[in-house]
Amino acid sequence: MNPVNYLYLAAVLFAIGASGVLIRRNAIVVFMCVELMLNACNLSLVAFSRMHGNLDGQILAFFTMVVAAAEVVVGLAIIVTLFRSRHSASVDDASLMKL
Amino acid sequence: MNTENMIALLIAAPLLGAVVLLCGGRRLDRTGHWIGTLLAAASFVVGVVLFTDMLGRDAEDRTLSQHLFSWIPVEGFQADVAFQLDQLSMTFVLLITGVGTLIHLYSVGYMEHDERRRRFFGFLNLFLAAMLLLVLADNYLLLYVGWEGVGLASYLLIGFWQHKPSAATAAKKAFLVNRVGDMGLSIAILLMFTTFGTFAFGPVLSASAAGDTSEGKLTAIGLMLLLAACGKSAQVPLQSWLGDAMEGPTPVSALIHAATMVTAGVYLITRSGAIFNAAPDAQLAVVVVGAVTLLFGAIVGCAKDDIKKALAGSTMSQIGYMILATGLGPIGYVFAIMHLVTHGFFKAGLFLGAGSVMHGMNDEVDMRKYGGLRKYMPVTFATFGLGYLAIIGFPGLSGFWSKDKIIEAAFAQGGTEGWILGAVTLLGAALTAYYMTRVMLMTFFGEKRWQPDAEGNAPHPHESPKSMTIPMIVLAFGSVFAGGLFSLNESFAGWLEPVTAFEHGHPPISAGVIMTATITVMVLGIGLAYVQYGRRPVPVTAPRGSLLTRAARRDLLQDDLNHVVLVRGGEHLTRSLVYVDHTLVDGVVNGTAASVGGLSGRLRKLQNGFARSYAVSMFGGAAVLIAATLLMRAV
Amino acid sequence: MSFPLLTATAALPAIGAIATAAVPAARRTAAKWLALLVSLGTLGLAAAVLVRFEPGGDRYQLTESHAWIADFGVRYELGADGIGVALIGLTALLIPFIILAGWHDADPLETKSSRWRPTQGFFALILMVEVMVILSFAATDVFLFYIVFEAMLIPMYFLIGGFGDRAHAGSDENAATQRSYAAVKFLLYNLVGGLIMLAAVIGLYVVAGGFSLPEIAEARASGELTMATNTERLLFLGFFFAFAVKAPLWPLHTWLPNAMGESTAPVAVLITAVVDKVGTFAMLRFCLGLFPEASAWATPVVLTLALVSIVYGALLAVGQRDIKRLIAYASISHFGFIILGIFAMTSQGQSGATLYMVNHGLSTAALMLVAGFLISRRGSRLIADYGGVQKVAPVLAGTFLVGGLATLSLPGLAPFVSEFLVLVGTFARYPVAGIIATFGIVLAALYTLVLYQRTMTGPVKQEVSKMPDLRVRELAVVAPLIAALIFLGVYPKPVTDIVNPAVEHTMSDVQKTDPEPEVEAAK
Amino acid sequence: MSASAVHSLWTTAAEPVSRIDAPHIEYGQLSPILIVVGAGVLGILVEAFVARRARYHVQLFLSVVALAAAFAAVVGLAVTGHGSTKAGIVAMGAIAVDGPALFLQGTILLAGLVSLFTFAERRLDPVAHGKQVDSFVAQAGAPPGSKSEQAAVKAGFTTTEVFPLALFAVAGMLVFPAANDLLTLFIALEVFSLPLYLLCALARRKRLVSQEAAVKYFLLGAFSSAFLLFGIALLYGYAGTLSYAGIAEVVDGTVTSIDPALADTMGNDALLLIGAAMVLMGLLFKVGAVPFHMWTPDVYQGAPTPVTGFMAAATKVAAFGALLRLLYVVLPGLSWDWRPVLWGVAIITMLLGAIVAITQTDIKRLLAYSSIAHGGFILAGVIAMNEAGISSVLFYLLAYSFVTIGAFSVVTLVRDAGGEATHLSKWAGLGRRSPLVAAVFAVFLLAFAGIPLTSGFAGKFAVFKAAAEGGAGALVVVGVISSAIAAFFYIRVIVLMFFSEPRPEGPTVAVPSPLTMTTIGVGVAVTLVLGVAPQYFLDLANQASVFVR
Repeated sequence: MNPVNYLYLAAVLFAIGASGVLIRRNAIVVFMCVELMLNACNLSLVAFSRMHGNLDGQILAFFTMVVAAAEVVVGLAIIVTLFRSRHSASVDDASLMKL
Repeated sequence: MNTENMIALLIAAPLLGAVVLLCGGRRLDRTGHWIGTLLAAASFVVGVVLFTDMLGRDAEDRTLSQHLFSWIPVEGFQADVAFQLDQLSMTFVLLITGVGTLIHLYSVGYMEHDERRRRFFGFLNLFLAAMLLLVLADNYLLLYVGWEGVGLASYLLIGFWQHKPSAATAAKKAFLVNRVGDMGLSIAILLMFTTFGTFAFGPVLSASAAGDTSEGKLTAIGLMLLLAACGKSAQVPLQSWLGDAMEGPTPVSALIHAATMVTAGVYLITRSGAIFNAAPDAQLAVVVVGAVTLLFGAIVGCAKDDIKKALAGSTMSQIGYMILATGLGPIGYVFAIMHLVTHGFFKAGLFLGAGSVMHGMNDEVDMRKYGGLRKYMPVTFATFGLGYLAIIGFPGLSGFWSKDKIIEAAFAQGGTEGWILGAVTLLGAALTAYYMTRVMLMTFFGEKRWQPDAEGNAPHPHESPKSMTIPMIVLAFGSVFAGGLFSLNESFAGWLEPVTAFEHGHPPISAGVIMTATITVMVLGIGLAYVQYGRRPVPVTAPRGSLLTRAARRDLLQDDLNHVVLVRGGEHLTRSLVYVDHTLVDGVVNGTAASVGGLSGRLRKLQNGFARSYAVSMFGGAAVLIAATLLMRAV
Repeated sequence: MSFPLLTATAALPAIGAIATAAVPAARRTAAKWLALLVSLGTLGLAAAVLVRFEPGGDRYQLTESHAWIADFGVRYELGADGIGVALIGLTALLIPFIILAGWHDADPLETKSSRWRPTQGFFALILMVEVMVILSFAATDVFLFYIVFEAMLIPMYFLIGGFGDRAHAGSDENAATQRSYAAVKFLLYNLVGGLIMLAAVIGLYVVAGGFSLPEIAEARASGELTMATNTERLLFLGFFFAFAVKAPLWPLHTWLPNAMGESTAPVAVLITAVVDKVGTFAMLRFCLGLFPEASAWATPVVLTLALVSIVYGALLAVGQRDIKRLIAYASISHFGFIILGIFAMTSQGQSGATLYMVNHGLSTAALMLVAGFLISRRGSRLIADYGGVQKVAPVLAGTFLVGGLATLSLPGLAPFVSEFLVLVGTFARYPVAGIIATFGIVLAALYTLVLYQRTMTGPVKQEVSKMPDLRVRELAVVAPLIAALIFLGVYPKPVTDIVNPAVEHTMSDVQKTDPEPEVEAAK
Repeated sequence: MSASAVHSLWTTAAEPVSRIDAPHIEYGQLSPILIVVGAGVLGILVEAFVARRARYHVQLFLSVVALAAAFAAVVGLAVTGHGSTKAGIVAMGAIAVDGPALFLQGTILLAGLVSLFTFAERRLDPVAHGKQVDSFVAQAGAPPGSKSEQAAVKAGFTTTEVFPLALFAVAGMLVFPAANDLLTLFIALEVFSLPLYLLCALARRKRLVSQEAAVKYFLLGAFSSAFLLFGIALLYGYAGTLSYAGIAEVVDGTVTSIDPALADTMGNDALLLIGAAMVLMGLLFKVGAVPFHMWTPDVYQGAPTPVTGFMAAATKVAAFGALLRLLYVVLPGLSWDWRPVLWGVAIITMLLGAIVAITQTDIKRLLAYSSIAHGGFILAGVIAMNEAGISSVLFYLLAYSFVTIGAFSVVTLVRDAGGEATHLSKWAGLGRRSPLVAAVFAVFLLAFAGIPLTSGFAGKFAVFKAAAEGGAGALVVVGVISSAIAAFFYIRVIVLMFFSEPRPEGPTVAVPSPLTMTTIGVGVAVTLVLGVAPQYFLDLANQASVFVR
């Protein structure tokens, strides 16, 4: 199958993730959408890696997973504290600071 | 000591007096007036010494000059503090210092009860210094200094009684109107500099006599000088200040606004004769101004009930004679100056007389409240009477000689112009006779019309102290004999000729006819006045009078015109400009600031606190970034 | 390397400022005396500069040059030409009087927290301004000039905003807002001007690769350095704008009335008599020195604006109700004359303009300081609140009158000489402009005399009836100024001798020669 | 770990592996980074094993020593010419040690050091239950106002984790500008971002705001890094390599061997352009350039002020460093494409930052917007595309970071009952109440405004000069205009402090410990020195203005 299709898929996933970030209110979901975007990146990286026949992309993909994991840790920590103090994980409720 | 170096002394003496008196402080209050008088006298003495010395020389090298120091040395521009004393200046020096000294003396008595007398004498000395600088300067710029100096002195003296708003206003008005004239003088100097590269009398006059430059330039210079003269000498259209200037103490009116300062314009034109001779158009303008003012002043003089204002009108008119004469060129200069000197005597005398009268009448100035004073102040009556005869040109007295010559010269102009001018001057003579007789009758003859003044104490007219009468007497002598003396085989003309040049005018009709005509019109004037004011009693409150009279009382409405046009208009202009400055000029800036602020307010709304909208902006930004990058490649 | 006299002249007040600021709160009077002595010392150094300066010698004398920021092509270069020397002299001369006149202006009304030391700050700031001004008159490095030109704003700003005139209309609150508005307006106007100049300075660096004024002028003259016409014009505009704001030139003038109106009289004098001179001075030295062609190109416009300033300023002065604002507008009119003289491009005009800077400094100082004394007595700036002062305080009135007469440039007083020179210089090349300018003479008389009449003459107002006459300190301020005015009016030669050579240099910079008179009359 | 190395492994894996040749690591040149990371790790151990009482002091000592040592190492490298003559790529192509890298690392380390002092400040907050407390929450997990929080406060807990977190952040920042391939770039980005997210959430007062800031920062940060990563992917797809040099070669078309795969992606400039744009966006987000700036005000306001200062200074330095390297090393061949875009970004950044700041009422938000505007100024220098551009940006970053840290640490001093009094109205008349503090803050404001004789002016001049020389005169004009606008609000604050009467219920100025005093002192000193005699540092920046490829 033409490797370019993987790229299209990756682009679509990325777009979905991005739109999710823009649309969804729940911080957790928003964050998951970000993760989706990262995975889209991974997909494209791997695809390119295969096209070019070298491993750099795949290595970076691994790193990305690690980073994503780390982000989950940090992110969840923050979101949970927010939730515990506000009893809501909606990003829109967190708008004390404006203007 | 070398006489040339004494010129500076003329100015130094009164200047010293001014400095001492003005900076001296209270400790001089009791002696100040004598110091001032002495220094004025000293200046006069120096003048006499120089005069005798000058008589000792023969005509060509009578011009002395003294160079003190280089004043404004700038690349391509040389202004020196240097003096030139020739016959013309000499005449003025004697007049100024002589009359000045007398009036200092007079003021000692007149200002006796004024607590600011010391300052008064300081100002008087300052005036003398400035006036002498004016007539002794050897270049126009230095003359300009004196010119404005006398303006300042007159400002200070007119407004001497500053607690009277009217006085303060009059002083301001005088200075401002004069400034307009000064503008003319400064522009004239600018023109001279660009034309001749200098403004010293010698080179400028010689060059313009030699016709080195176009007549147009000279005409321009001449007109500007005329403007200056109009300002200083209260000639139409800048005459309006003189009447108000009578707010000043009477000695001031006598010295500054009758005898000396107001004649500075005549001096200026005579001094610049070479320029005017080469610019007939300018001369014509001079003549016209003179003629108009001559009549204007006379008419105003006829209508005023305030004795000083009446005399002021007469001053205007008399100076009109002089200006007219200077406009006639070499046939006129001499007589202009001659009339100037005689006028200096009798008009000063008249004013002092008026002052004496006021002194006796609780400073009442309205002639309708005088009457029958001749018994009560004989000396004043006598001296005033002589001055009166002199000014109306009673045969044999000073005024007769000088004025008659001017009338002749006017006729001598020839052609219609000559006839017109002659007629005007004759008419002026008639009017002079009329209004002076009116003053005389209303003041000294008829029954008493005295009124108690504001405080309600009735006047007790009495003769003034010696310090006042003596100067009056001296001046009376001058007004009787000076004219005759000058006319003895044209001694005066001969004396001035080297400076101003002199040629005999040839009137179309014989001098005798003119003389008789003069005398007849004079008699007519007197008669008319007698009929109106001598035969029937004078009403205490002025009758409504004819339209002309009412207009004349208001200075022929010329003042009202100024008021409407300049004062009102000016006020509106400045007010609107203040508004413009605040709203427009300032507004633009503040407006920009405000609009930036508003923009800021609107933009900050974008920061609405919602993380997702931030994300949107990022996303949009990214899209734009990408699009732009691709676009860059596309184009 | 000889003794760095110019640096010393600037350094002494700098040290003095720090010392004054350091004086403890309680020792207020000590701080005043310290400041006064320092300013007098500076005056001494300035006198030394005047003595050491040889009018006939090189264009820039007492030069100093040290490496500073090589990366920006900036050197610490000082050097005085006649114009700079004259203005340094003026500055050093005026500051002591300003300090003396402001002796009590900064006394704290009530004892604030012990750390708040307004008095010390006031005098320290004045000295700081002196430092900057002197440096800006002495700097021959464009960048150095720019730096002091801008840095000057900060102390000025605090002087205006921090020590407002206590005699104000309305409540304290209102006054405070008015004052800070004035201060901010002053700062923003000049800052914007300065920033636009900064752009031009950078442009100059790109074009010329350095900032040394003599070198650039040299290079331009020898043709090594050529500027594209448009570049030069843009750079000129950048510089000129800043100077026109500072000067100030219509229509960039509106900050001046506010600043002068709200600040104390001595500070107002500092603004108009000292600081603003930097603007006109810089036009003469930098605009003409760096961009002769562009200056010639801009001349018509500049002259027009100058004429507008003259007439407009005078007319607005007539329309003012506030004594200090009136004087401010009068100054605007006078700055019009100065700029007119500079851009008339004749030696009389430029000598006149330089002389005018000095004389205007003296005359405004005299008038404004006396006005300050008057205002401090009655506690009001409104002309309408006065009347008949002359009767109760004759000396005050007399000095006020002399100041006024100087302002309307009466012959015999210093300003006349300069004003007439400007007129001559302008008229020689632009007759119409010259004639329009002479209208300023009449208007000047109008606003001055109206001011005098309304405040000093007439019946004595009840509020002023108890007004004391000038005190010794105040007389000590005014008398020397008046003496100077009279002396320079009668004998300006000392100043002209210093100025003339510098002016000739400038004339050669702009490659202009005076128009010849039509007739070479026998001199 | 570079790509080629791994590639060789992949191809040779068929045969039995006798030995793995270990990657060659230049520990000397990497020592600054390693020291900081090591200290960070130690810090974790300290948290684990040292008694709570002692932790604060141990952590403080450890991190200060670490940063100082790292800085010493940087200086050592610099003087031994690793910045100029011996500059080179280390760690098998992962990291470049050259002038800019060292200069920026030095700056970051110093900034980190002084802001660490403000982290450790314990005298400002009133003593809680007999224990001095710093500006960080007692127990991050406990919800605001809850029983557990009170208990934690009572027990006198302190979040000493901030020190290792800060160290990790610093470590990431050290790598960021030195990263020499996109992989390292991405990792470094995350390494310094994640600790910052956490630090933002740890304010002792106003916790809700703090947490909100953290969430916003985190989500938007993650969002942007996703873009960055996708950009990286595309660039990799275009060039077939992650190393800067390699990509640059492909972009310039000077690549040595073109295999078929490379050939058909190389032709596809869309990959390159879109990728570049997205990577740029990721960096511009960190820089806080419009329109990626919107997190800045909220995060700056919400985060604990010491953290704000640290972030504002160090993040900008690191991010601009990375941006410089990317643009000057990887994409110079593409400058015709990205320069116009950055022009636009710079212009709106300068203007919008300045304009919006005018109407701010919170001092921290005000400084945030001013930092946006300054980002615009620096971008102008970046665009210059010449050595002067690099050196001027380096200098500007040095100057700016100290002014910022100083300003924010002054903000920590002005306090009322609710903690820091950041609302501008509360600052009224500060100059009357405590002239010294007000004067110091005024100095910083004037430096921000770019008044001569302050570092701000020198920096601005350098940047604008470079831009003008680089033919971006228009940018200079816009910059001048926006500095004029900016001047307005700096002056507004000064007016407020000095010319308006103090409020009776106004805030008090806490007297800090020597720590904060040092920070502020250093800030003022650097501000003035760089303003009056910048030549030495300009020379440093000039020598450091060459990138290795």
